[in-house]
Amino acid sequence: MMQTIFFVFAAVAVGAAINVLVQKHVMYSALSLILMLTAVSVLFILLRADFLAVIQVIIYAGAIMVLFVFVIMLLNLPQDEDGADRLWWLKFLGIPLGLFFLFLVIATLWNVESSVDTRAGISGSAGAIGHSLFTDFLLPFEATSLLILIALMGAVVFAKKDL
Amino acid sequence: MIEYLMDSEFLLLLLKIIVIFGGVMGALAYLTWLERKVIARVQMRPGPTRVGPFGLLQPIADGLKFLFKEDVIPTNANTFLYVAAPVVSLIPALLSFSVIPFGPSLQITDLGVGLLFIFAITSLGVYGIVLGGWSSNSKYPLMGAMRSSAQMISYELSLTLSVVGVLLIANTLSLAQIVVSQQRTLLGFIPRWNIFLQPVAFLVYVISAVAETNRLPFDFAESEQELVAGWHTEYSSLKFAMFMLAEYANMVTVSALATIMFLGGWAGPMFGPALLQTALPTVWFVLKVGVFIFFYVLMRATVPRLRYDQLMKFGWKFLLPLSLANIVLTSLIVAIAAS
Amino acid sequence: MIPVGWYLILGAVLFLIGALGFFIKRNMIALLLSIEIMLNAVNLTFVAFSVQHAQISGQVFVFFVLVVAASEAAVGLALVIAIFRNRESLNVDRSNLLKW
Amino acid sequence: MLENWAPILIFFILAAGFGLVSLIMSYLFGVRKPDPRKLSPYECGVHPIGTARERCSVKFYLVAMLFLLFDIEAVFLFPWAVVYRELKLFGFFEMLLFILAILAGYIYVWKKGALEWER
Repeated sequence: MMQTIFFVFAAVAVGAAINVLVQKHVMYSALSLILMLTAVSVLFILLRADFLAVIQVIIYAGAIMVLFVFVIMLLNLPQDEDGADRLWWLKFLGIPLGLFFLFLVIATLWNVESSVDTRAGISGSAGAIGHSLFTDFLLPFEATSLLILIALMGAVVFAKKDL
Repeated sequence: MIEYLMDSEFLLLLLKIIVIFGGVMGALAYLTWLERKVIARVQMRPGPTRVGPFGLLQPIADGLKFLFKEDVIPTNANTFLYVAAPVVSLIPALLSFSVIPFGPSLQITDLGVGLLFIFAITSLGVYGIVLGGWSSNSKYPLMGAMRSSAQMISYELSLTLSVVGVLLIANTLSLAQIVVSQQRTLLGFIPRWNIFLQPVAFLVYVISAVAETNRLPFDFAESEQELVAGWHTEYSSLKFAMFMLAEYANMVTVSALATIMFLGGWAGPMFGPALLQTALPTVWFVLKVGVFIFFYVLMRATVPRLRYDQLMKFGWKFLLPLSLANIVLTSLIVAIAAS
Repeated sequence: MIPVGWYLILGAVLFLIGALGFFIKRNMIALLLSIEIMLNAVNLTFVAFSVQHAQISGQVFVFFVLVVAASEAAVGLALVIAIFRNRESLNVDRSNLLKW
Repeated sequence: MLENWAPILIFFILAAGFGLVSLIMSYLFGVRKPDPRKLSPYECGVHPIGTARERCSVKFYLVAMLFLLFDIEAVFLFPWAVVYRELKLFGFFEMLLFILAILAGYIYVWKKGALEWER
């Protein structure tokens, strides 16, 4: 049962990710990515990372992708424009290199103890994550606030024409 | 697998799902009737009276009428997204009922992250609106979709921040446990509901909830004098009905969440025989939600609409700092009380 | 039940798709989307390893990855808007003022 | 843990099924008399002028961007609130520092006029 659910959602994730590349219109790509994000969050649930699963949906699907969709609607491009594709040969270079990379990764993963039962895992509850975040990872957490601050300023400066 | 399906626990779960799904659907249908009746009374009209006694069969007649209406798909629309948008809007709206505790045992599932699950699900509801407006390929829907989605995300922020104050007191994300945490009393006689501990958060929550569900006085998505019907201008037949259903479902969800977070959930005086005792919590819960819905409808009947820039200004410049200040103050008090 | 290795392989495949997208697509927004795919693949790997080693820190890192992704999207899309204003195009190959 | 999520999957299937059945029903039972005027985009009865694919104000981007960055802050507040009893005053000050940094950004954005809707 668990394995069926895993395979269904893994297939959805991979299919949606491929669809992101295949679609001509960026809007469809973005929507496909939302599907992939939701599928990955279901996989998080299977890994007992409940908290991260909902956070992933809230931040990724509920905020980041809304921003993408807004920008796509804002610019309202008719189609994926082609034309000056100076680096067309990268496609032919990219695919074999990518497959080689995949081969390397899987070869490495072969050596990982892949038989570990995910059932024996830890619970990724909000309390456990909060505890770790606000004691062990305090410095990165505070640094995060600076990152957000800088992103806020940078985005406003770039986006506003007349300041 | 088969044993699991025949398990009595599973059958009980299935029964709960059917009861809640059916109950919610019926309630949503009669909400439209209630709204029309109340608004009519406010405006000194009788409201629907023709179909059945007091017009009680009106929702059924409406549903049948929707079913037989022409299903128009405008030219130049992105057909797939146009058809998918109502479903995308409806599914999240209904899905949040799966974690709401209607009573101590009448809850489909009590997630450890129940509150965040509801927020995650409602944040997906934006896509129904955006897609509906964008795929219609028409001007009013596009403008309506942009406006109402911008409004929704703005007020989602203060909605999210306003409940943090409650969480600081309850220290849990599970909805059932939040209700349980409010079951003591203050000073011996006032119920320890969070509305008394977090009045500011409650105020922010109620205002944001009204804006979040695109209802008057914040219904800029479909301010009919300027944008016709907002993002669902082009929609007809059952697709339109699904958008409406999603809107009402969202209304019930935020009301139920307000009841859980601030009004003690299913808590209420218990009396009578054992059978009544098991039913009473659900009755209290439904009554509290009903008060909220009534307030919603009354607002629609009496309050004039704001202007769009006023709305955005109010959300970003007043509600957001207010809810942040509430968090800081609450956390300071809790920390001092704890140490 | 489900071996951790499966999650890792899935993460690798998703990462590869994202990387391929970065090579193949020319539209700037599509490039940003490909980056999001890659970040997600990494998130999945983080969580899988956190389960394997029974350490919560992997999941905390996913949190930070989310923050980075959000900041990247905000600034990246601001850049996209700024470039679109100047060039009226989202093709990365058209934004070549600094080249030849 | 996982047993808690199974009912949600069932409920999702139920909700999705309801949506799909409604779509199919209205496709089967609805009358269909298409007409080019009826199918044209709604524009208060006159012929549609121009295209609906126009560019919108950059304001909407700014709102979504601000929402995104503040949403991150809100998401950090949730685990913090859950473990707050254990952190006590220390927790208060670490979050105060975080909120102050974000607040600086908020004030900057306000001063730059990104929160003004009208020009």
